[in-house]
Amino acid sequence: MTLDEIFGLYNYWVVICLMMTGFYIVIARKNLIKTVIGLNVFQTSVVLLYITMGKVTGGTAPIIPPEIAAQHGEHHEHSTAHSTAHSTAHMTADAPHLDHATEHGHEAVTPLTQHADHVHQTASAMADHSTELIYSNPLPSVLMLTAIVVGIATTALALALIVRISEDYGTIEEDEILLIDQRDSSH
Amino acid sequence: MNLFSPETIIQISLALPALGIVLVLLTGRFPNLRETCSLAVAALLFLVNCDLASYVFSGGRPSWRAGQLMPGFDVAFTVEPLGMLFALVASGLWVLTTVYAIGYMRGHHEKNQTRFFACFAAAIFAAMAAAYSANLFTLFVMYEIMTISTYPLVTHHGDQNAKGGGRVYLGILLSTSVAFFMFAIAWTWKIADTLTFTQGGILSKAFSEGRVTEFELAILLGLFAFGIGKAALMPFHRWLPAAMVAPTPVSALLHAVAVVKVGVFSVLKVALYIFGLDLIRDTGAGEWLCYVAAATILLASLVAMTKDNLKARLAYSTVSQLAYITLGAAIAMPQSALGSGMHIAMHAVGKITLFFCAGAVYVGAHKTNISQMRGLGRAMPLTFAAFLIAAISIIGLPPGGGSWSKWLLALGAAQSGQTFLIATLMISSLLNIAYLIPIPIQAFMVPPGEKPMPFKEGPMLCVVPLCITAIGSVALFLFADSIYACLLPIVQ
Amino acid sequence: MFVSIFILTLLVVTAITIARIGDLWAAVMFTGIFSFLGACWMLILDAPDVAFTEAAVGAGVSTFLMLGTLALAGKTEKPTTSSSVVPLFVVAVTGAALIYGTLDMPHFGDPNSPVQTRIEPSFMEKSQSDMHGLPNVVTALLASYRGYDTLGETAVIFTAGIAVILILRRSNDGFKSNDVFNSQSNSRKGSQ
Amino acid sequence: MDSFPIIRVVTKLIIPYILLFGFYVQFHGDFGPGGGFQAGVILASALILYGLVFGLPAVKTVAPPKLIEKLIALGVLIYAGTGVVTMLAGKATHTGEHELTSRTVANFLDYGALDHHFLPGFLPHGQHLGIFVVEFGVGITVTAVMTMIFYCFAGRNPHANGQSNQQSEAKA
Amino acid sequence: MIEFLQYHLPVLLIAIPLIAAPLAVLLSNRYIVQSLALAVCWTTFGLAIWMVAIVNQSGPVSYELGGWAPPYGIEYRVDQLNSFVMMFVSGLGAMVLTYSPYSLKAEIPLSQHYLFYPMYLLCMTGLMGMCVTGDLFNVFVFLEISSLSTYALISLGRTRRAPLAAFQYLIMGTIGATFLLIGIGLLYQMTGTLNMADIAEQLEAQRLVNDGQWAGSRTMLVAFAFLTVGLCIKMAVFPLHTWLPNAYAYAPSVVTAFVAATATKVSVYAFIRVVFGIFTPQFAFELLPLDTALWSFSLVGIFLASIAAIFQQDVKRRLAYSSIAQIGYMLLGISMADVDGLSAGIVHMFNHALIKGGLFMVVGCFVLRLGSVQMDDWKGAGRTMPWTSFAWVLGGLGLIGVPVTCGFISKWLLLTSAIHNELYPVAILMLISSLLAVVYVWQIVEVLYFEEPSEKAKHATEVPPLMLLTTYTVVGANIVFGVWTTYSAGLATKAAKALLEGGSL
Repeated sequence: MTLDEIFGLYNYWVVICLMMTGFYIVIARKNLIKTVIGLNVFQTSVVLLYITMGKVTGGTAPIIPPEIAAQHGEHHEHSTAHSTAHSTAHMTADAPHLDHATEHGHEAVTPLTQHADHVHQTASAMADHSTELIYSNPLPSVLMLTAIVVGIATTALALALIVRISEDYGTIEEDEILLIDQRDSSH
Repeated sequence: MNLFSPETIIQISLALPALGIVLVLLTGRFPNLRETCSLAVAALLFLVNCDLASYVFSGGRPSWRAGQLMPGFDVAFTVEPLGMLFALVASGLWVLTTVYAIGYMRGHHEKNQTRFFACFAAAIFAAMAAAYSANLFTLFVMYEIMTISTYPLVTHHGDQNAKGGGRVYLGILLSTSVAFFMFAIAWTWKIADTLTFTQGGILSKAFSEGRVTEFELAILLGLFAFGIGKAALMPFHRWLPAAMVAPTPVSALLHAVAVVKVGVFSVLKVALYIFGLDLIRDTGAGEWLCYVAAATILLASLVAMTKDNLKARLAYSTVSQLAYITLGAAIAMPQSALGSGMHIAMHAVGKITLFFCAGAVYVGAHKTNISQMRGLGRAMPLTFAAFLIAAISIIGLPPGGGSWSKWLLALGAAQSGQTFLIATLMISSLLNIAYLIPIPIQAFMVPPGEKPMPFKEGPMLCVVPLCITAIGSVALFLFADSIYACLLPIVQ
Repeated sequence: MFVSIFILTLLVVTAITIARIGDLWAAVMFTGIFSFLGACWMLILDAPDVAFTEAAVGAGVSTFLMLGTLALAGKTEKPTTSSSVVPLFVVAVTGAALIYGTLDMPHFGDPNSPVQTRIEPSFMEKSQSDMHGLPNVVTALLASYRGYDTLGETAVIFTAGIAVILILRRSNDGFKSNDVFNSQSNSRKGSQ
Repeated sequence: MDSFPIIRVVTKLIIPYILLFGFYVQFHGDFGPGGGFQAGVILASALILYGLVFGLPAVKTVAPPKLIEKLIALGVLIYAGTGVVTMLAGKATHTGEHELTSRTVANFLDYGALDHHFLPGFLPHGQHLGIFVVEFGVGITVTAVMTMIFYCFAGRNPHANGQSNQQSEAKA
Repeated sequence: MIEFLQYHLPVLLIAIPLIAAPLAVLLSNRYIVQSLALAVCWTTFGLAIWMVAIVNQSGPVSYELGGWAPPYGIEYRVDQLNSFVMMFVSGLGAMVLTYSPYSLKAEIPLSQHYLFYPMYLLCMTGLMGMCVTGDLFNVFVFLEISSLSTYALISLGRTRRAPLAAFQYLIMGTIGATFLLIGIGLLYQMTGTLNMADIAEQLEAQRLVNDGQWAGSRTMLVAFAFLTVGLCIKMAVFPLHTWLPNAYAYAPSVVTAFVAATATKVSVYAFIRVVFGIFTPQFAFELLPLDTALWSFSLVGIFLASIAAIFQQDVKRRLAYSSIAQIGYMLLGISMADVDGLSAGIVHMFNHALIKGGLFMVVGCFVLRLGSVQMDDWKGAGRTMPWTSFAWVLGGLGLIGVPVTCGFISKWLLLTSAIHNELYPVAILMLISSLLAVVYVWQIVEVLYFEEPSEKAKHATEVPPLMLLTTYTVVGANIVFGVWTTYSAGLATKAAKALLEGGSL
């Protein structure tokens, strides 16, 4: 194991430690709320794992600086035709996208040809511009947004169940609940 | 009568019992109508089978492929002489059993008669389908259907006794069939790539190609012999006596018509058409089976002697007689195999008579134990006369049909050169005499100091069938030659 | 680098504290802190959207919910009596497996890892033309490219909402008493 | 909390800003961090704060549970409905062609089908409009669910333990 | 119109119940919601059958959600296998829902009914969504939809143990889902994509580049292990089954019938997809001894769970343990990794769904009239409830695997596959274990027919015709698909062939 590896992977290892701490709380603790807390820690750590994957050294957040975005955004406001053409075009996934959109612009509405070309040019200009910036991968973020929401939904449900259990049994310690159940069934 | 092609007749004779189930269930509220339907279907089935028999015994091999249960596993039927004989016996005796059952059930005011007759028809359906089956897979399916459809019959009384008997019945039959029989079939399929019954066997080719060793063959035969629990080879015979909790017509069905006969029939089929007699003989795979069968014959006879309950004694007698048939398959000489085939018919007719008699005594005089039947012969002369004739047939003395089949078995044993088997057959015949003959003899002899009982036979519907079957076993003695001729193709 | 090591250390310390502490109030609070630290680290890792959400949810909503539950169900944890050898073993095995798994992974921040290079052109470039210049690519991905996942996510939230109603709202027709919506149940009773 | 006037006043002052921030996050999600989910949480927190300070009945008059329950469903319907609309719209714009291929129909949630000719420059187009609408749906659902969860938890009486114990034992 | 529907069919299967759920909450009238749910379920079933027909005629169908092609967007990919699974999931969903009204009235407060139906629909949506999707992360999302709704449904049981059972399931289920998420993450890390077919391609491409060696095998091994463990928890494979008995036992009867019939099967489907669709059998069975592990765990599970079932007095628990055992048979089939074995596994998913669905429906009938699931209270019910009792017998025969029931078909396929692979001990143990089913089924039969009626059974009457009709439809399907296997074993074999031949890309 080289130093390089350690430096390249220590992030993951810390995250794994966090995950395992959460996992340990879930399986070792008998208090129901503590279990849920453990679950929370576990899930949060998994979120960290994903986010770690998306990071690029020297990258920035996947939000395109407003000036570039605005530059592009201006164009579509003029060209509804472009948009329609585009909407049909983007379904052909294989062809390079921009070219395709432009072609459609040509075929569909001749007067707009110039405009479509213009779009093409600005788009490539923008592409040049954007190479100066390195963005971290947005996909893990998106996945984790979903995962966080799923997590809070689960937590809410679990806590609701705990409230019911605590009302019905008068305790939230799993051992005691099981004892009560045993006593019930032996009656 | 050439209204239908033989293929159609196969369909008809499978459809008839199925129709019987439906009719019985539909007419359940009207006992007379219900039993008329039951009888009519049984009679029709017998007639149809007679028609088919004339075709099959003259060399025809009609077949019908009903469909595919799974890719590669057909449900198909082909009628060959052995199956035809079994089907004839089963359908013929179904008519008589139905008549008898009507008398018995009414005489006894049994409950749930509709369920009884429906399950009865279902069992016959399974017997027919098993008799005609063209491959081992179909045979197995029908074998299992029969187990399930006879369970309600065995537990007909629905009390704790019935529950216990039913447990043993279902437990042994299902576990042997699933653990051994099914495994053996799948294994055979792997070795031979087919399960179709073929003259001369399907495994001989695989053996000659080296796909299976002698040792494996012996194990396979064992899996079949024990897996077919209905053949009641010891130590898997316990279900038969346990099933005696059932009403007597059911016992008749179990011991003569359907269940045990499907068992030994399957053993014979496997020996003839899966292994092939030559293969069993040449590889010595059947040798150990001979010993087991011989042991079963003797032990069961000995146990039978200790039983005072008539039905229990008959049950052990059946265990012993079934082992004869298995023995014939294990010896694997043409003569012995023919003897086994004939014994299916001979024993069926003889044993059903004995059970009919037992039932008639129970209905007429409410006696179940042999010790109570002393002197009963005066009161029920027809019944006990029939008993005597049937007993003679079972023992294998002329003029009972059983003499021929036992003669052929002994011939086969002699050909194979295994003298101890001949000895076994002789000793067992003596034992048969010892446990069967005293019953009618004692019944006719009134001990001194007792008044002869008044003449009181069982119900008409019980006595007539048993007389017919008793005559039948004599008739089989007279016409054994033609049966022999009919069966001959199976070993050629 | 140092900031991230600092935060990571804090995260580990917090996690262990949560595992060891017996007072549930404190544990809940530490969970909030844990989420918050996590959010900070996410910010460093260029995921502001996730950081924002984690802060709002982990440090906000779930802490609040847990406190609410504690108010209803009791605050202290009974010390665990059963042996923790089996859980520790399970956790150790799982953790070891994971660490073993990381050995072949692309290193942290590697621009040539499959995650960064597989999709070409990347979402950043593609979304520009597809979305007519929507600046926040995460939103574009969330709502359009993977909009279906988000529909699923909304359905999950919906499910949780309905589930909580089903579990906690007391019904008013004889099965269980104590209706939560007192005013409502009164008016219903009135109308009946 | 009747005895803490400062809290009451401060709360009343703060809540509008929380709401404002919530709406900002909701509608600005396309441009910076944020979106329907975060906005929903923030909006709900305003309601929850109101409920904590002024009591459950007060907040229930502002946002009746029945309404909240409907809103939970409404948000999902808006989202899924957008998907259905895109499907139908995709078909409508291409009725001229008989052969259905992936080129002439818009799939579920394909916001490209939402391109329109009304008020260009004011209403956003296609993808942008779609994202806007579904984020709105998410926002509604999340706000409503969070509020509902608060209602349900707050509606449980912490002192009812003994009582419900007895009930359940009686049931058993 | 037809073309439009046909084109959008994959998404309609999910979208219709998904939209119906919030709509039901909006409508909130019990009767309207009930009819809506029924209509939706049957429509979905109809569409699912249509889907099966289309797939079998013209091969797999792909649908790009949002119009974004795979590496960017989410793809729905319907092939023989998942269309088949969706068909029986929606079919049983519709059947159980039709069966439900009386049982629900007896077990769930009326005021909650309008929320019960959306939950039920969501559960179905989640399960169907897991099947139809070609995107790994989407599997996780829909897994959570189905799980969360299942937890809620289970907690509706009448005893106070129901919320506890739901909670225990929630914890186990969430651990499983999180493991799944970790596995997905690691796979994503190694391939940079979430589309299953794409991942498979990437893995294969990486393997080819590295001269047939699995690239980054350590990470992939761990990813595979996590996916497997996560799914095994959801499947309730033997040592990870602890959540299942309580969950099945304390849930309302209708919920148990639906969940038992479908939920674990869908997880098995997902597992098959992971093993054969993403990783290749070569990877799973050569690099890892997964087959040996699977069949040893399955066999141990089958024996222990079956024996545990024998000792349960509570009929629902008894069937629950039997479910754990039956999952073992499915895994046994999968571990054979040949066409016979895999189709045995697949067809057993279907058959067992029918059998268990039917049996739990019978239990629901008894609960309605006897108010109990204890065997003592069922004594002698065969006399007062003959039809219901006979349905138990029929279903039980299917569970045992008697010929002409569908249970036999799966058992036979499994057996021939085991023999074919020369796994003789496995075959023998499997057969012996199947005899344990005889014991735990027949004990109930004996209780029903051979005991003096209990107090409760004496006064019981037969259940309403609607319940009988639906119960008999499902139980009867056991027999129908035991005789006529073109659309069960036939489709399963096709699916298995497609997986084995097309899965390794």
